[in-house]
Amino acid sequence: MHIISPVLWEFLIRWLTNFALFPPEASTVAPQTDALYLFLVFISVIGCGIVTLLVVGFSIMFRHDRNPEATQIEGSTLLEATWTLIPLVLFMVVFVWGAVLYFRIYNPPKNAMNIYVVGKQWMWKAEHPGGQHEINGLHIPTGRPIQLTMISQDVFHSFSIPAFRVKREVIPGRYTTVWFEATQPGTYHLFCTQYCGTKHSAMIGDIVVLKPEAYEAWIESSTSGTSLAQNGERIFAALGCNACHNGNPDSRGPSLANVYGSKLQLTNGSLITADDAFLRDTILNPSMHVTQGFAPIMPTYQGQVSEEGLIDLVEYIKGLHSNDRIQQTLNTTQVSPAQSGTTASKVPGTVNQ
Amino acid sequence: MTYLLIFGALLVGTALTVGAAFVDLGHFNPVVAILIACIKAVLVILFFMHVFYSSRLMKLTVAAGFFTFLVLITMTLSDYLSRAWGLW
Amino acid sequence: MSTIVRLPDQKVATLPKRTFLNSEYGLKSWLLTGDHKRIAILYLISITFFFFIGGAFAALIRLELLTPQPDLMASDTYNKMFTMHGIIMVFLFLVPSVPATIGNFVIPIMVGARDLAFPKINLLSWYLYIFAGCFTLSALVLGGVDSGWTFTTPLSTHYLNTHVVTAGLGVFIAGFSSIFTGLNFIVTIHRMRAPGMTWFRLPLFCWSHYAASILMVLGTPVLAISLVLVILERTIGIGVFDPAKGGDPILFQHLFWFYSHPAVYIMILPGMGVISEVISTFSRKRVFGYTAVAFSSVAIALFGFFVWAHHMLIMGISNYSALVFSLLTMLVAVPSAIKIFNWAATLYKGSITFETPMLYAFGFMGLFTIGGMTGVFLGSLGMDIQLTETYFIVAHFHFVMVGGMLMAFLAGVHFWWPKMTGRMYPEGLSKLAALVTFIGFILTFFPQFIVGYLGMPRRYHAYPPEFQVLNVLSTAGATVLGIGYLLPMLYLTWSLKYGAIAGENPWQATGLEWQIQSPPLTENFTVTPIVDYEAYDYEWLANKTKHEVTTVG
Amino acid sequence: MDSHATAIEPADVHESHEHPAYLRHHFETPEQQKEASAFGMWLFLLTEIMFFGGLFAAYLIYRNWYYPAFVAGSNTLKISLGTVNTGVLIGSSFTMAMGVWCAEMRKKSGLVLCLLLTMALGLVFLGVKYFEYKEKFELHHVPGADFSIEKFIHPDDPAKNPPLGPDMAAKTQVYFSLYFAMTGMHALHMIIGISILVFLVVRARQGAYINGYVQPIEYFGLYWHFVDIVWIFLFPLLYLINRHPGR
Repeated sequence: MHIISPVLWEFLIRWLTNFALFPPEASTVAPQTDALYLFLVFISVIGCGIVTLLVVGFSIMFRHDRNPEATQIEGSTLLEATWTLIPLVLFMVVFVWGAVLYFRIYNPPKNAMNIYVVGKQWMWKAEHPGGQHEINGLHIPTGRPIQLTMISQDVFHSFSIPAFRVKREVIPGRYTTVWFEATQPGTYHLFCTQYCGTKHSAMIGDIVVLKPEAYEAWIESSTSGTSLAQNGERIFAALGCNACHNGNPDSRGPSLANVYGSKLQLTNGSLITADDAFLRDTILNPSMHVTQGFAPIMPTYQGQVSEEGLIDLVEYIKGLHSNDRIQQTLNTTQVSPAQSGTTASKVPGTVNQ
Repeated sequence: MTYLLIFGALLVGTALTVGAAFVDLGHFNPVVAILIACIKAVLVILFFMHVFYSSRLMKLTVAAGFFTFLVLITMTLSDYLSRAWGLW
Repeated sequence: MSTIVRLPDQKVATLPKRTFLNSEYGLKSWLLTGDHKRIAILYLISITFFFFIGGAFAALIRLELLTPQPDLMASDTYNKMFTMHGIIMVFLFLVPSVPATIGNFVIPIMVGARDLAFPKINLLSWYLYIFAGCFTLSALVLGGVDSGWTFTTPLSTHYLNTHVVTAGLGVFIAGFSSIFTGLNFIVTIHRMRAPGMTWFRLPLFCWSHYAASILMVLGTPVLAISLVLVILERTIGIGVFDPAKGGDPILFQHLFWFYSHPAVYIMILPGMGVISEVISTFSRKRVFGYTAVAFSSVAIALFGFFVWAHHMLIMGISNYSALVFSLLTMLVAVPSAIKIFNWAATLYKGSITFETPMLYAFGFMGLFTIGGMTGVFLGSLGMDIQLTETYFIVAHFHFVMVGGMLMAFLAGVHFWWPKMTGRMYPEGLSKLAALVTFIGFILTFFPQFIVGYLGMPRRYHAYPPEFQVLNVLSTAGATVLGIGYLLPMLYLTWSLKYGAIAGENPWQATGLEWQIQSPPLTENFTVTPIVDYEAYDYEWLANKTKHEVTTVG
Repeated sequence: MDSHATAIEPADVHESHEHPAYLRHHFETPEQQKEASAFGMWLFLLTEIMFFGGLFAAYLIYRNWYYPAFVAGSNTLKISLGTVNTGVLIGSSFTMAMGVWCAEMRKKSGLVLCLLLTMALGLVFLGVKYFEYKEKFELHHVPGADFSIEKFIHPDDPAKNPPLGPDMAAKTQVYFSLYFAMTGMHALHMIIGISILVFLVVRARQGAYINGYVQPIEYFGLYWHFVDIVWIFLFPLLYLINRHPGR
């Protein structure tokens, strides 16, 4: 075969070894997406087949040689109604099926494990609740729903894992979420699919799916010492949040213990659930979300906390169930022993001005 | 003459808008303002711009323009208003 | 194989003495002309120029993607390549392609008018187009622009230091050029029809241009304002789309796609008009369900305004909104399906011959069906998550835009070439070109569907090595496709001098434009025609020809 | 964008009684030409509606989001100037309508007077706008690097204009971005309109447009009224958002 061309030969070999029509099915949702895909391919093949059949068939049957004189036909309402309604019905099926799938992919289950992702030109930074940081990579266990809470620091990015059939735009200034449950251990592609500037095609990474025990081992081995919540506590103290949000009866800000997930009555009359996006937004735009009964005196922290710092704060407030420690730091006005060695201004996550 | 009448009506409309802005009507302040503005615009279109005396085609054209304008506004707002309903 | 082509006796035939081409001479008579036919020729030359520039960028992109490594050019160069490819192909080729050339040439003749309603605005539209082209090219010469043709904020407003403003102005001006073309068509079709030319006697070509023109007139200004805001944001620093100042970058996409989705219908509808004419002519049969085809054009135009957010389904629009837009997207697919089936049914009991335009039309039907069906994939919410922003979407819109529109454009150019120039193109060579284009196209873009489902993102300069095989196929196909496009360029130029004399009506077609001399007179008709027959009435034509023969004989 | 100038440019004047001189060669009758060009002008105005439509959509969204900032921003505008300008513009629309009527009645002096009045009122409008813009520059309320939110955090009289939190005060930049984009686009249309008016006045003084061929005047009138309509909406939306401080 080498006689023909070594290049061509190599090409054939590669074709035969690498040929795939589907990416690996590595999440619970992947088979569902593939089912819809196959259905769509099926109706497309049928549709194109019919059109090809008609065109080729009529071309043979009614070519000028065989049928020199055309028979004029005005049209047929019945026929036209048929080929209006059948596609319509098919498309409606596709619509409903697709919508169901969409809501499944974008509505995370309640028990999902939350991992934060920050996108920036041109890298992905993943932050596990335990404080493990990863650049352009993400380690996850199988058999457990994982929710990603994602935000971009600069432009639009898009977090895409083809093997899981999930993708979500990562937007500046707003949390977006996506979830999946991996089924197959292995290493899969992570792409940024939204064009984000010069090194767009270098904004890629590896999704490493581990068996639960291997995942635990990885978590143990790559801890950075402080969890996100612990770091958040430090930022909380460094920015002086505890001066107002301390749960004292005369405090100027609302108590933050157990605030996550609760419904809040705002001064502008709306009732809102305190979720991640809400917590982040109140730190940056406090006067848009003043809780009923409090004065709009909170300053904005826009430009003072990085996206990572905000994630730490959000994670800290999420896990805050009592005000004891806050009051303790307030009373002693001392840096707690755990934090000795770091001065407030150098807390990671805050931005020096 | 019609033009003078319309001119007067437009001036009255302007005065009304300004006046209404200083009366506290709660949520109805913007509604009133837009309503008056719409009436004024319709008056201008119908009489100053002669649509009232024009053919059906012309009326249809103007209507098509406003229809598309409304499509743009409502379909865009449909996204923004319904963002608060769901998780995102 | 038999043919319906009826040419005059080549030994005695000559081109008519007086035509729009030789009524006046000199560069000035072209640059200051008000004649829609001359402006159409000017447009034809200029869009061909931009098509080959855009095509050159495509060739470089495909060449880079031959290997997974980023080895041919640097990544920012690559980004500039696909940006220029997109801007030039969308705004300077596809949008004006059929309307500004073929439409400009034949619509006034089809409705029986001496010119478009506003000849000067028509000329202005060409000048604006040239200005737009100059701006775009100067953005390229000055160092390029790498925002992508979508100008996504905040990337385009705050994170690039390339010539976004220059390119944006180019697109802005091109928008006004297309507004004026559309405005002219609407007024002409409404107000300039010859006596007896009722709405339902109009050729379907006019109907589809009418629908596309509505989209041009009502959609383009929204693109204009969104680009103005981007330009102001870059130059002065206003904060309408800037998340740092409190603006919403998604709003830009709403405004941008409010135009740019209807824009794909602006591109494809005129193509559908060409296909209706060609299929009817070469099967000697009235288009099956004329009214359904006519109204499906208008329905596409109407629904076209309601579906734009399906470009943003994963971009953080609300779920409820996504649901509504997806549903409406499914509805807009139906009129296209109707058209395809009606064209297929037109062939039934026809008397079909296979001239070059017909081959291109068959190519259109096949490729557009695939393109349209894959559009349904993308409109389906859950499927869109996996497919959007990958090569699947690239393949989809190239099937519609290149497989659909470019095939239709070539069908149209071949179909009306004898009318425009008075000469025939070489039949054998052109059939070969049609075949080469079709094969090259399938080879280029079909692998992209597969590589897209595998997950390869669009606008990637380098890619994982396991995608290489499909990319090599695609590049190979692009080479074939390039040859397929160069061939017509060459033999059409050749035919200008050496082509057979075509005569009035080589295709035995029924449109008014085929009842006058080719190339036509500057004033099109010496006497205003009075239309007393339906569109595509071949019996009327047969009677007329018989009558002529008897009177001459 | 000033293409309608080309559209309404009259044909060469040469006397003829069978065919009016202004009838273009490709139209059958003057009526056909009139209908066609009126229709064309309206289609052009439709594109203008959509052009401003994008801005209105942006306005509605941000007003919903940043209502206090929009209130504070709008309260820095002088309502008296806005009202006067509205009156001036409506007045110019009225004189324009009268101008069209004069042209139809073939009254040369009336036509010239009306056009001049329209132009004068248009210039008055732009003059007032100039002073309004100037004030904004002095207050650093023009979006961009120089933008200052000081006046919104520490207003001069807190009783009338309650202070905003710094985060909300920063959002006034969105208000002013839209304010300048919308009024700027409107002013640009006015400037284009006035330039065309200069041309029309010169031609009218030479005796054009009173021979039954009033279309240039009429279509310019349409354009001018359209610009007026835009302002009729801009005025309440930008100036009168909420004039009840403290609520």
